[in-house]
Amino acid sequence: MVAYWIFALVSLLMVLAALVAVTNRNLVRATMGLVLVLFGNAVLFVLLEAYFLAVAQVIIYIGAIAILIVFAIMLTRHVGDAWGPAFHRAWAWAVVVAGGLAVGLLFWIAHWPAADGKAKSPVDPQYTKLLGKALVAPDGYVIPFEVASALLLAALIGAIYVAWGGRRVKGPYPQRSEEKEA
Amino acid sequence: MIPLGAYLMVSAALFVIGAFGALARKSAVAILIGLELMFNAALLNAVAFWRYLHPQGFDGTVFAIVILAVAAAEVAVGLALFIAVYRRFGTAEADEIALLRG
Amino acid sequence: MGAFLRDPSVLVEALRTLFLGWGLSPGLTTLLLYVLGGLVLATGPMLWVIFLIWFERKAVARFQDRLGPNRVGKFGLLQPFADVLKLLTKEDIIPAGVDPILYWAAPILSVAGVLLLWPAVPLGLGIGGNINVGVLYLIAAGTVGTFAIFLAGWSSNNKYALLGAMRTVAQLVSYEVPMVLILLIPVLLARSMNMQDIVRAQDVWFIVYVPLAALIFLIVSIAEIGRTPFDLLEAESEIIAGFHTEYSGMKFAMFFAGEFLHAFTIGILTAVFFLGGWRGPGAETYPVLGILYLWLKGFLVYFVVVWMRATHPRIRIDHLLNFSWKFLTPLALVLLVVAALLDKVVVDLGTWPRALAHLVSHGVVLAVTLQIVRAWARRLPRPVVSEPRPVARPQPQPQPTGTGD
Amino acid sequence: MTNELLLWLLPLPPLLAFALIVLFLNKSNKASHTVAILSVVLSWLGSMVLFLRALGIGAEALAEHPMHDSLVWLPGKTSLLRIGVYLDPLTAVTLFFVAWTIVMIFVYSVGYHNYGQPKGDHDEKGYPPHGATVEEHGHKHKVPSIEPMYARFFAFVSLFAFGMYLLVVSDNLLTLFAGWEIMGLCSFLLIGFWFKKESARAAAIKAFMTTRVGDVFMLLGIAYLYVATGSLAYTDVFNPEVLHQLAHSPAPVLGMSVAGFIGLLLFIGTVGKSAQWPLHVWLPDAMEGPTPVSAMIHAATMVSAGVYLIIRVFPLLHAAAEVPEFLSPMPIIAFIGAFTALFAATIAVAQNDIKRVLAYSTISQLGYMVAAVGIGAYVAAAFHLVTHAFFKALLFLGSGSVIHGMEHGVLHTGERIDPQNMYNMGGLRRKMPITFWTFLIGGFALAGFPVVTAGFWSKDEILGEAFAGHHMGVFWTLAVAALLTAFYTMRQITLTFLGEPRTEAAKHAHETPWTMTVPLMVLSVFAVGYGWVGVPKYFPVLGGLLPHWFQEWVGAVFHLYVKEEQAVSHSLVPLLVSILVSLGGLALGYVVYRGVTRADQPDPLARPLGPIFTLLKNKYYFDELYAFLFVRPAYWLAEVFTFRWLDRTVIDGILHAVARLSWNLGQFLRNYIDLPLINGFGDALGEGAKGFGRLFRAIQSGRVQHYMLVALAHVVAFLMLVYYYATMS
Repeated sequence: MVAYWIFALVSLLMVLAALVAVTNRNLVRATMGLVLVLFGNAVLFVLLEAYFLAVAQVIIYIGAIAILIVFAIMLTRHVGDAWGPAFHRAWAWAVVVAGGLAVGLLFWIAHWPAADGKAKSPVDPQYTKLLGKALVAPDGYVIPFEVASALLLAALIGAIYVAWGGRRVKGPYPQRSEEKEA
Repeated sequence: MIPLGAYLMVSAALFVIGAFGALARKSAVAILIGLELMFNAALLNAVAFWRYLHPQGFDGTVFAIVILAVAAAEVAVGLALFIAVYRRFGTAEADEIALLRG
Repeated sequence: MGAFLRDPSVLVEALRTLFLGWGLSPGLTTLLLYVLGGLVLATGPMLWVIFLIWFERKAVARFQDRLGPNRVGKFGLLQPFADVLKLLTKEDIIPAGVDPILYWAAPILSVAGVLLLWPAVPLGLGIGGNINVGVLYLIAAGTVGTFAIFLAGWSSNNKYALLGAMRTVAQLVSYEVPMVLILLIPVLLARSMNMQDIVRAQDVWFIVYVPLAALIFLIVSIAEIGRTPFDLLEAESEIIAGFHTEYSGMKFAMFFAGEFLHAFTIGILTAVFFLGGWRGPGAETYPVLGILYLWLKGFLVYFVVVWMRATHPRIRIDHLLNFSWKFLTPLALVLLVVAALLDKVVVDLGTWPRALAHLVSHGVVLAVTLQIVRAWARRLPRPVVSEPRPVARPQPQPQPTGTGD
Repeated sequence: MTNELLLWLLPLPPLLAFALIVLFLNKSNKASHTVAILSVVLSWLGSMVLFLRALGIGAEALAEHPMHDSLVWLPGKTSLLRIGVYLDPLTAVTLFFVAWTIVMIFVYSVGYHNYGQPKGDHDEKGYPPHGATVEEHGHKHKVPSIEPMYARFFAFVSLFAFGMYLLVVSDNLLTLFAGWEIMGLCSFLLIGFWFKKESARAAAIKAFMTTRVGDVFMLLGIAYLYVATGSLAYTDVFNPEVLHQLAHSPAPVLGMSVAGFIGLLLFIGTVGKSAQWPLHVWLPDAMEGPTPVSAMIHAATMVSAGVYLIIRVFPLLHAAAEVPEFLSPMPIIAFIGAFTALFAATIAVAQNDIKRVLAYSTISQLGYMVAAVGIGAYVAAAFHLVTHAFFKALLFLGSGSVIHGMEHGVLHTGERIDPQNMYNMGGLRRKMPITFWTFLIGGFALAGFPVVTAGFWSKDEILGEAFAGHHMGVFWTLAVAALLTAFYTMRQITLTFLGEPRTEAAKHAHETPWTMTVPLMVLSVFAVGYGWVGVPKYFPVLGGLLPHWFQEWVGAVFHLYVKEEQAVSHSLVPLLVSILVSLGGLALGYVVYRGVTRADQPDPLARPLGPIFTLLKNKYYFDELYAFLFVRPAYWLAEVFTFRWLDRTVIDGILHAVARLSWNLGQFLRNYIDLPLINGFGDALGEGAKGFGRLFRAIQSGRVQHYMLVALAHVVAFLMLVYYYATMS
């Protein structure tokens, strides 16, 4: 019973926070909305008995990703300031497409027979340990795991490389070549 | 126990909101935030499916871990691009950056 | 009473029967007990902070050859209460242009971030934290504090606050890396992330196994809480008071209390990871005794922290970051790898040989590190305090050609 | 180390060497080649250990229980896509020759790229080295200079070796394909190694594109196989039950069974990689790369990979051929192989470039192997694959040595001649004795010189199998091709080494350094010796004395699938024919070309009608007889029929006709439709086009979100559609 209430509360909070995250003009506040959603997600993970993932979610998303976003906002002057509209001109189209997506998804979930299913079996209390072993077992998931780490390394190096160089060009746009000639 | 569909609904809501954010926001960072919401929805889905359909296996969890890694990589590269773009153009509004305009 | 000393959980059971007797449902009772436990766990440390503040003021005063608070109450013991009273009655100033929600949320989060660490701490055998992924939880909870500081700085609408917040975030993020790496060493030695297991594995304190790791953990922890010599987040000579420049009254007090509590928590964590936690003579039989031991050990470390605060100057920001990325992180990595490889070999040797092997490995690592640092330091250009400035040198005078006298 | 672990490790050293050279060592030539050679020596060592261990296990046991180990690659719901390593007798012999040739080629490359020579005067990256001026004893002269992209070469070639090892040890078609593609990439990089040469660039692109055609079909075959069986591992797919099922279910096209169709698709991959007609065009052009590359591609690795693949999937082909209701792919394979063998041999006769002759000869020899597979003689094909790898590597490296020697002479004399043209050589046997003798051995092996050379045994076996299986068309085609092979080989040897030097450069040619000659000597040992492990049983006298190892060894692999044919009474006809054509061809070649004495002399075969008179004065009426009886028709076939008529007139004609047609069409359109239209409605049309452009320009807004929006909208629509159909049906 308590779990129901927690779930209902947290998911409501998450949806509201998500709305804040996508609508608030102020980027830092939007990020805070995101953080709330991420945190709510961690709570849902706990409800789903995925404790390891819940903690990993907090560490990686809140501890790393959200901080990174905030940092990027801070590093770029004026970006964090709230001015101008939050959406571009064609935002109505986005509403249409997202709405279509929502209708489709809800329809799908509502008509899916397994959607109101109960869990088949309880989670092994030793699950985290087994997961750790499966992640590095040669016959388990070591290759996806290593690929993920290689991806992270590549992303790290790439990010450093991309963010390192490049000087700011005077004026808002670089001139396009044809315009220069004209 | 909470039905699986409830988690899927939450996840769908997050996904749609995230998609809307990614599609409609002006700022590149806000787009990234939208993408993160979508990632989270996928993550929630993966974990919920794992818990309800196959709790003894590792596929769902490993999938979630991979999503986490991909999200981290995506944000790192995305923000690096964002900073590079900001340096180059002096703005980070996605709809103003249209070098490939036909 | 005796039963309570042997097994503190009888208290919980007694409460449970009491609540059930009132006619509450079992689920609600459990929830109530959780809330109650949380309250106790939150209130206890917060009250303890009051003593800590007095202690620190007193201790620092002694270090600086002063007397410290001595007017209010015996030895000035009631001074913190007076302070709190003063802060409570101050005018609650909210600067213009702040972001109201975040501005208010920041101090709360700051305290919550510290209190969140406590549920994972094993206070005694069977008392306190018993989280399966406890160490990971600690790291996760630590991020909340980072956010609090950042939010405080950003929402204050003040340049200095923002600068302080930026510094803080950079510092905290940097020092989190060696912290996580170092925390993995006790985890590795105990083969568990559960802090209760870590304590239980310390038949010999881990500080004997891995003294360097303990030292690094202490240093990194001090940086994490932003105390001297790493207190750049509130370097008053540069950025006034850093992130809490715009905070006053009770909100400021919360930051203040949070910081002190965090310092003490660091002491507790060091004790848990490296000083055997609640272990001590008789702690297995009377788990309540364990709390006392843990408190003592934590307090000892806290004293060291205070001591450092009183004796070290503040270091420069670039040195701070370099120290983390270029020294602590590689060293922590090396220690982790060495510990992992070595432990694989010596794990079956019995407690003392294993401890000795680790100790020797740390000796070797220390020697090599010092050698490397020495070699590196020799190649540094000597700092030139003042360049010889070009001055109007007297023109070489034509030599007197002996026409005089 | 366990066998499986060793197998896993086998491809890694070259990859590591590649990474090391690319990332760290590329500044140092010495470190680069040391690491590269060390890596392939390590792989070689592993291969030899594995080979010896495999020998210890024995053919039957190894074929029953191959060394096999695999890891999960992608966990899926029903089937696990696994990667793994696999060693059965076929892999073992392939590993053997791959390891040896690769090591030899690596060592050889050090010498070929002039390690230890000074830097060139005006060498630049992307051009072959032009030579350097050094001062010695007071006067200046030119010597070869070191390759400017020395380290890069070793990096590429290491990656290439990695690809080959990966291909050989993989236990499934997917990793095999990965290795296959890595080699494709490397061959592109290496053929275009001197990328500032227009011709090298063109050749690289040509090679890449042509093999791509085959690869696409091969990938289709792999995909089809996966769909049909749910696995790509050899152990799963070549299961008799699976094969039986595949062979008995019809494929949607061509009236083939699924097995046959997949086999055919995979075979098209082989056609591309092994340069079979009609995808052979890239291989001769691939000579633009450095010679070790030619050896690598044309002998040891890449082209062998195609034949290896088709031998590997032989059970599939065989199963398809067994079922009479469906069209069998085997005759197609046999036809293409035999046709290629003859076709390429005829072209080879008319070439003057020393490497080009070898290139066509390679195509022809690969045709032999393919034809052998096509008639079901996979053991013979494998045998010829191995022997050919050895002697063709030897020949290529030998030709490289010759060219190198000639370049030395060219630099010394400053003549402006082509160092690769055989007419500019002559008499090199005295200047380059080691190269000469090893080249002779390789050439004789290629020509199938009876009894002593490896080429004889393998070629003889193919001919014997063709004869025994009553594939008379294949038999005679291959016999004629063998004759031509012997002929052009001898032509090459005669023009290059025999006689007197025909240019100053040839007089000043030099023997090459030990790094180049030692590999030649090692390979020549194999070019002779490897034949002796596979002497057929029925061979008079020797058949009883010498082991019949190879046939038993490789034969054991497909024992399960291929019923051992009852002992056909082997006739001596194919044996006699093969001896005859080889000796005849060799004699012919020598006799025809020993008279070439000047560099500008026309080819004795190409002499137009006029100079016949002058020739008549010559005392070699014998020559003329041969020329008239065999050589001229052969030449005619090569030059006029195949080259001029088939290639130039028919194939090119069609192309030109198409081109002309489209050009004419274009003219017509322009003159009668376009121009009037423009005159009439030009402005309106232009405006209309502009309007349309403006309209559609909005699509390409350059905005990420716009694209995302459109993409997501499509996804949503598509999902709805899918859902609709999924629920309605």
